[in-house]
Amino acid sequence: AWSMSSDSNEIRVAITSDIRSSYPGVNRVSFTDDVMIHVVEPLVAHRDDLSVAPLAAERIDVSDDLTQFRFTLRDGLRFHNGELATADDVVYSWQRILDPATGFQCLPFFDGSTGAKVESVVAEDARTVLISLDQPSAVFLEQLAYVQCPVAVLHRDSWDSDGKWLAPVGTGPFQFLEWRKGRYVLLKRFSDYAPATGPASGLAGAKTAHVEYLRFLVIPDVMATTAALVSGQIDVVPLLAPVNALELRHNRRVVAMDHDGLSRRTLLLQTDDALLSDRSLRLALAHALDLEQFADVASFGLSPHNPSAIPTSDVMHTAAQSKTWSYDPDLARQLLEAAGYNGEELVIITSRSEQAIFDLAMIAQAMWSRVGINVRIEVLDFGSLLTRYFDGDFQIAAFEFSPRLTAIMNMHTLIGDKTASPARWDDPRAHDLLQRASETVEPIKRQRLLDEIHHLLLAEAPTINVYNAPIIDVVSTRLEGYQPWAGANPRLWNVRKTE
Amino acid sequence: MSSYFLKRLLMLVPTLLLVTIAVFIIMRLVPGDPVSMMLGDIENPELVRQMRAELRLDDPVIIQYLDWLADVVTLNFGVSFVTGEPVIGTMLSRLAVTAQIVTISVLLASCLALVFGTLAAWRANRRADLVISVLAIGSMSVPAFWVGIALIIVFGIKLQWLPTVGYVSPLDNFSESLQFLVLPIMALVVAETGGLLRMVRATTLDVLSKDYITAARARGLSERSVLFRHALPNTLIPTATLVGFTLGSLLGGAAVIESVFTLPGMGRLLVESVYARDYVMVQGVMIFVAIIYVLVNLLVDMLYPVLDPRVRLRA
Amino acid sequence: MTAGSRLLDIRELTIAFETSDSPVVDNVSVSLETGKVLAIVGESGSGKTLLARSIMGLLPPGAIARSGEIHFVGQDLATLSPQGVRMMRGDQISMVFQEPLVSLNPVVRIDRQLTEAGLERGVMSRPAAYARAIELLERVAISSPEAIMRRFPHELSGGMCQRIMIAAAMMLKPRLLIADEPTTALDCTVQQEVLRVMLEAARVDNTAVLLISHDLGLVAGYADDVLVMKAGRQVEYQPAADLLANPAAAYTRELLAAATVAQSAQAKPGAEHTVCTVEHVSIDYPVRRDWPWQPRTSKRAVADVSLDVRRGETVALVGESGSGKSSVGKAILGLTAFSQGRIRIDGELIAGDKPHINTRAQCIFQNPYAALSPRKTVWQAVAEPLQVGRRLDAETVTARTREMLEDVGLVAQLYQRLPHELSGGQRQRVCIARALINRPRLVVADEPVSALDVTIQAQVLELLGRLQSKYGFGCLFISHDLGVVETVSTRVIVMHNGQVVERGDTADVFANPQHAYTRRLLTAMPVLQFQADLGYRISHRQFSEATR
Amino acid sequence: MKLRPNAIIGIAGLGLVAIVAIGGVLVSPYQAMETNFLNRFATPSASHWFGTDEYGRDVFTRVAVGSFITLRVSLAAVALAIVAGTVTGAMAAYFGGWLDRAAMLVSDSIMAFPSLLLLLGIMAALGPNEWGVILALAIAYTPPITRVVRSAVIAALAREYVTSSQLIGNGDLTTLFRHVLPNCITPFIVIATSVFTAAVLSEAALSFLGLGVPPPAPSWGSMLADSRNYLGINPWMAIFPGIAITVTLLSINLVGDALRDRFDLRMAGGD
Ligand SMILES: Nc1ncnc2c1ncn2[C@@H]1O[C@H](COP(=O)(O)OP(=O)(O)OP(=O)(O)O)[C@@H](O)[C@H]1O
Ligand SMILES: Nc1ncnc2c1ncn2[C@@H]1O[C@H](COP(=O)(O)OP(=O)(O)OP(=O)(O)O)[C@@H](O)[C@H]1O
Ligand SMILES: [Mg+2]
Ligand SMILES: [Mg+2]
Repeated sequence: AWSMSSDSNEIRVAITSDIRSSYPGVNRVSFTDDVMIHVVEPLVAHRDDLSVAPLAAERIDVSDDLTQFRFTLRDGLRFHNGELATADDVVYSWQRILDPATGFQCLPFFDGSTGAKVESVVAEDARTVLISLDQPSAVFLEQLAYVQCPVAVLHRDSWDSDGKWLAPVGTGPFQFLEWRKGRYVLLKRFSDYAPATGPASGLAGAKTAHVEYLRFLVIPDVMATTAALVSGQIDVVPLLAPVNALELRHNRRVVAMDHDGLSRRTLLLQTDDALLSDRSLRLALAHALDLEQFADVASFGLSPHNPSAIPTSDVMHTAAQSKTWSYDPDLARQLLEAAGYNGEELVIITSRSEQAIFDLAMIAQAMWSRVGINVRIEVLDFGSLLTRYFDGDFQIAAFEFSPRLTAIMNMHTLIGDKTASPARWDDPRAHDLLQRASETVEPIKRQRLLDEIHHLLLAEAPTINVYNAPIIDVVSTRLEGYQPWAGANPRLWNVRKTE
Repeated sequence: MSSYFLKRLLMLVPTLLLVTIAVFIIMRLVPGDPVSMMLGDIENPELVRQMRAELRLDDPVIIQYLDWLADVVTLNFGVSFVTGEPVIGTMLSRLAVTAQIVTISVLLASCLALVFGTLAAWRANRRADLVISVLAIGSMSVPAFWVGIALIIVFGIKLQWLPTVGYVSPLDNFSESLQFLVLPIMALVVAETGGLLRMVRATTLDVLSKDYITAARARGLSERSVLFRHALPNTLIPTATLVGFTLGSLLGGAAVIESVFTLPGMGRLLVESVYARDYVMVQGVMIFVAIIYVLVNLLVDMLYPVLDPRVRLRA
Repeated sequence: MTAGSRLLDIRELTIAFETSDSPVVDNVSVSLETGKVLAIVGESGSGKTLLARSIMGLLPPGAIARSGEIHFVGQDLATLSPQGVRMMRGDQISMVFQEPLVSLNPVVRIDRQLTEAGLERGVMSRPAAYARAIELLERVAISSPEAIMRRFPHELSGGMCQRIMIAAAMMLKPRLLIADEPTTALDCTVQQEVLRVMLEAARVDNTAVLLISHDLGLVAGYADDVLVMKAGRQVEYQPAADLLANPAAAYTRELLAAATVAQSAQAKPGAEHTVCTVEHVSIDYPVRRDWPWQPRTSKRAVADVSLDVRRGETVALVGESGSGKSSVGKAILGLTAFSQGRIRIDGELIAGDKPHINTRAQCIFQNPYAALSPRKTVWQAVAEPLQVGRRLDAETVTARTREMLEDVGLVAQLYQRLPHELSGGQRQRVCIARALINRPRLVVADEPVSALDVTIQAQVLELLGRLQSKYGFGCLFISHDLGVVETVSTRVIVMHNGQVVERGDTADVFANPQHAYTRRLLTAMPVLQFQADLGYRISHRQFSEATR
Repeated sequence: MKLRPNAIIGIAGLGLVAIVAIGGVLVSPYQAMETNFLNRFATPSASHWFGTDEYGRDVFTRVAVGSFITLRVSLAAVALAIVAGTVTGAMAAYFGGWLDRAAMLVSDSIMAFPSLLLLLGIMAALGPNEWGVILALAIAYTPPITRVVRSAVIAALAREYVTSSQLIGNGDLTTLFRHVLPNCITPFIVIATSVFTAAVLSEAALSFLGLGVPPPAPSWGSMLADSRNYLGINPWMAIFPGIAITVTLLSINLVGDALRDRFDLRMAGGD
């Protein structure tokens, strides 16, 4: 007979949509990443504090000119098919990634189109791989660790003889067992896993699989998810919206765990727009918002307002980055007058697929209407919103940027060339500052440049950052050892399930 | 009869052409394309260009349509943009799920509707009729997701009697699969019974005023025989028509119920494919759904001569 | 006649509808003895059906018996429980209805409809019930009853259905059989037969029969007693023989007169101007094709028919159902295309290639209810033809409409009523007014009185005649009722299978029919004759085969 | 004519909705779009009779204002669908031939089309505004009306009053609109009420997909759809618009039934 609760051998995790494919970094969505961190291991990975640690490698030697990276593979690194991983496997995995036909999503990191180009990947001996770049890169290791596009160490059996993807044969603590499309992905403990050394932190460090099975269940409906959680049909709901977590905080069968997040929720202003090209109008929009209250309301008190593109939890987020526009309706009105604003309709685009993005628009519209700014909300489905974003086809857009793990990467989501990415802030001064910051290794100098960018942002108001999405993972009280982290992916190693 | 069948099948062709053309136009009117849906906020223009070319999204729509049509004629429905799986296989497995809950619940709803609709007509404008009618209209007036949520709260959370997420195929484990089907079927039955019942009631009212009913009573038959052996068979044709329409449109997806109960059915497949801009999948599903709709209604039409000996099918 | 021997005894019964105060059955007392036949006769709406249904306990919703008693075998039926009443139905009292085709359940096979009552009560085993059914089917003169048992009602003719209804009613050997207009809906050729069969079947089981009809001529010959009703009231109640010989009430005499053969209408002299000529017309109806590539075929419904109608004259077109009478009428009216021949109306040629409406010819339909827009008032219906096309001023329209309505004898209170609020005769008057208001040259009357009961038939025919002499239109009178034809027409044309088989002056044809088919038609028609000393008598025409 | 209990309940229900709608707009001190972020998810109280929603807006006011929007959208959609469906259905039945075949083909295709995709497509083409919603619903609900009108007209065409109208020289359109259509009123009332019911519910479903009446304007459907996220926190947000929808639809259907009976000449006697 059916038992309402899953047994202690299996942890069930809710994901809101299917994983598209089992090919990490290629045909993926964030849920693919959630599954893949358990199955495959890249050479390096982020720690809890977002610094980079070795993972499949046990040693990394970087040349002084930041162009030569030598990785020594972990002792006992073994594929799920039982074979030991070698440097040749790493080279083969790289060949796949660098082949444009593969469609690796973050290929621009490595093909020279943004920054350095990977010149060669060479197996120096069975356990040593040397990667050479055509120019120095201070961010190469961070890019390698990027969880959305892991350069995973994969066995050749992951592909068939024609080079077509089958399923990941990786080196992680769990192996890929079954994928029932639209329903679930089932992982099984890899019993021959030899963990890395060092304390578990982020996606790095020593991992032990305590349960036999890990099941990722596709449950799109949030109401269905919470019902399944409180009735014990699932154990983990990662990244629940604050409002849905609210009611669960009183439930004795589950615990809600909060963590500062990295996603940036923001109001993008199109500086190319006839009306919004006027800086006074943009500033009026900024000053008309009570941003502290805005963040408080939108995050249900979990996240403070963050005007910066850099997440609050980042070490680069200093006091200077916290400076924001004052809430000053009178000033806003004066600025409106200065801009010659006469009640013209402004349109904010948003989507209902994510309540938070919708709330951004709703709250902003309500606050703006108080100072007499006439804003109409246009609700799109997520696909349309994305297209409008990519085309820069909006006046105001309520938007969320997925987690970028470094300050520079985050700045790149803010600043860009309007011809290539019309939604971005295209200001020569900002470009210059960001370029200099990426080339600077010295932390203090880098910090100063980033602070200057923020200063410029406040003066220009090309976008109004509101807050960073809080991370709320709600888990069953039967789980022991579960921890949320900034990277937001649910980590089910080192987690036990009690009876 | 067979020429009638053939003719109706032939009529399917223009319907399908119209449906597929509309799908093509609609999907391309809606902004957003499958590639950007996959990449999200990651910027990789080269990959976008490459994938668009691969998916032939930059060809003129008419060429895309004709190419696709040529494939479909050879029964090749293509592969999903999103998962790379063959469309036909995905559809069949999803249809199996939807077909189970939909056919069972429509059958149950029809039985309930027939029994209570007949009773309501029999007691027309008395208290029993009033109660049944109000309940029936109530069932029509409540959004389906409300019913689903209420069932989840009661049976899933409060009583914890039944599972509320997921699905087990009856081929894998029959008794377990039943437990997963109970709540969605209940929700659909609640949602669908009202309309059917009102239809049955109206038809039965009409039938009960017929002379043959008076004649049956005059022969001294019991009211039960009069209602269920004489009135009921005469209400079956209009009821079957409505059941056909209901079945046909629900088989195309009971999207709301499927998503409330996390069932991997056709409706959710369609909704998710639309949201993911999985054009090939949407087109495949649409042609499939249209065929099912037409076939189900055709089958119901073929039933007419069985239900009513007077009917002879004419093309 | 002692109270004890009475099977049925109705005492001062009054029935009314909840919604109105005036009773629809008013203080009626009547009784019936075992094995006897009682006829209840009266015009439509006189309460005959309600009286019958009250005996069965099957009054329609809203109708209640206000006062009076119904005793059956000495027992007051009002004291029975609903269950008791139900057990009595079929077993003690059973009923045959007017419309055989709608009184049999269309989706249930004959065998079940015959046997179910006996089986449900458990008074018969299945084989016994089957045997009894076969026996009864034979008794009502149905050949190969075994085959019939497996059929559905729609596979049988109206006459057969009615015989089956009779058999079903007789299944449990009831002591009383109520037959509510059992033959009204049947073709006149089978009416007599069915009535005879029914009474014979009843006689075998010594079952009393309550026979309801509006046609006194039809039933008087079979009944022991006759009750004449009008507007819910009992007008006359006597043994049939006495009633025929010596009708007491004026109303009874009226009924009898209406059913009596009238003198043939004289050919009106001087009516030389021809308003309509039909020359060698054939009408083909396309046969539906299953597939577009099949060759077009057609079915000939009318073949080479010629006729003419003169001013002020009535020409009758008779023939059995499906013989093509209406098709000829439709062709003249321009409602259907014809393939060969020529039609002229008032000298003008009507093209036959496709339907061409010609407002100089108008039509009066069989069913006046169906022919009137249900949501148009009497006034609107009659005034509408004046408003089509021409722009007459409102005063002229009002004046002419009023004149026309007065001509057909409709009083002002009726002008704002809707068709369903009128009686059948009133409805037909509205139809006539609507057809005549534009002074057509020709009127095609397609079974104009078949749906009306006899007294009203006579009124309508009389009206039609009067209007004809006033306006002088020619009339093509289509009918299968020879009695009516004899009354109204100067000439008769007999059709059979789409062809004219006989034509001539009415008197000649009726006196000396040439064609076998005409003879068959005439023989089937009962004739009620009045002889000064004997009162009314019923007879049938006889023709010797020799007259050819 | 005596009112039956069903009709009385229906009229009472509509009266209640009207009182809430009109009374609410007149009495309420709040505006439908007036936010108060300091008082969110309030349960019903003296100051907020129906409580407040996720942005601290007064639910009572929103239900009241929402009734106008919901009814306006649904009625406009149903009216459009009725006009379009009646014209096409009647013409198809009356003229038959290829016109009939084409009309049936199109409505079959629309009906074979899952409504979600249809609505999504139409909304995408028209843009997310009130007119888009109205037109989308109207297109989705035209085919059932077309079918019902078509079969009612075919039935009416078999009656002789149609011939009679032609005989007195009336043109096709006059015959159709003056004589045939008025007699299709009863099936028409039935389908109109059920389409209205479906339209109100579809507006809710559309809102659910983010395609309904554009926010922040309240409609019952969008209030209900929005409330789904907050069922655990403040179920009142769902209960009140839900009751409004259910009471309205129940009442409309009951009144529709009564109207149908009233227009049914058969019930008043006749053949
Ligand atoms: N259901 C009803 N509701 C209201 N009035 C009715 C109903 N049925 C019959 N009546 C009225 O009762 C009166 C008697 O009807 P009944 O059917 O007994 O007449 P009838 O003599 O059988 O006529 P017919 O020869 O036309 O069958 C008529 O005036 C009729 O209008
Ligand atoms: N529109 C039509 N299409 C095809 N066949 C028709 C059509 N109208 C009549 N017929 C056929 O033509 C023949 C003559 O029909 P018509 O209606 O003229 O007969 P009728 O003598 O008036 O019969 P009744 O007495 O039953 O009215 C019948 O066999 C009928 O089935
Ligand atoms: Mg009668
Ligand atoms: Mg005829």
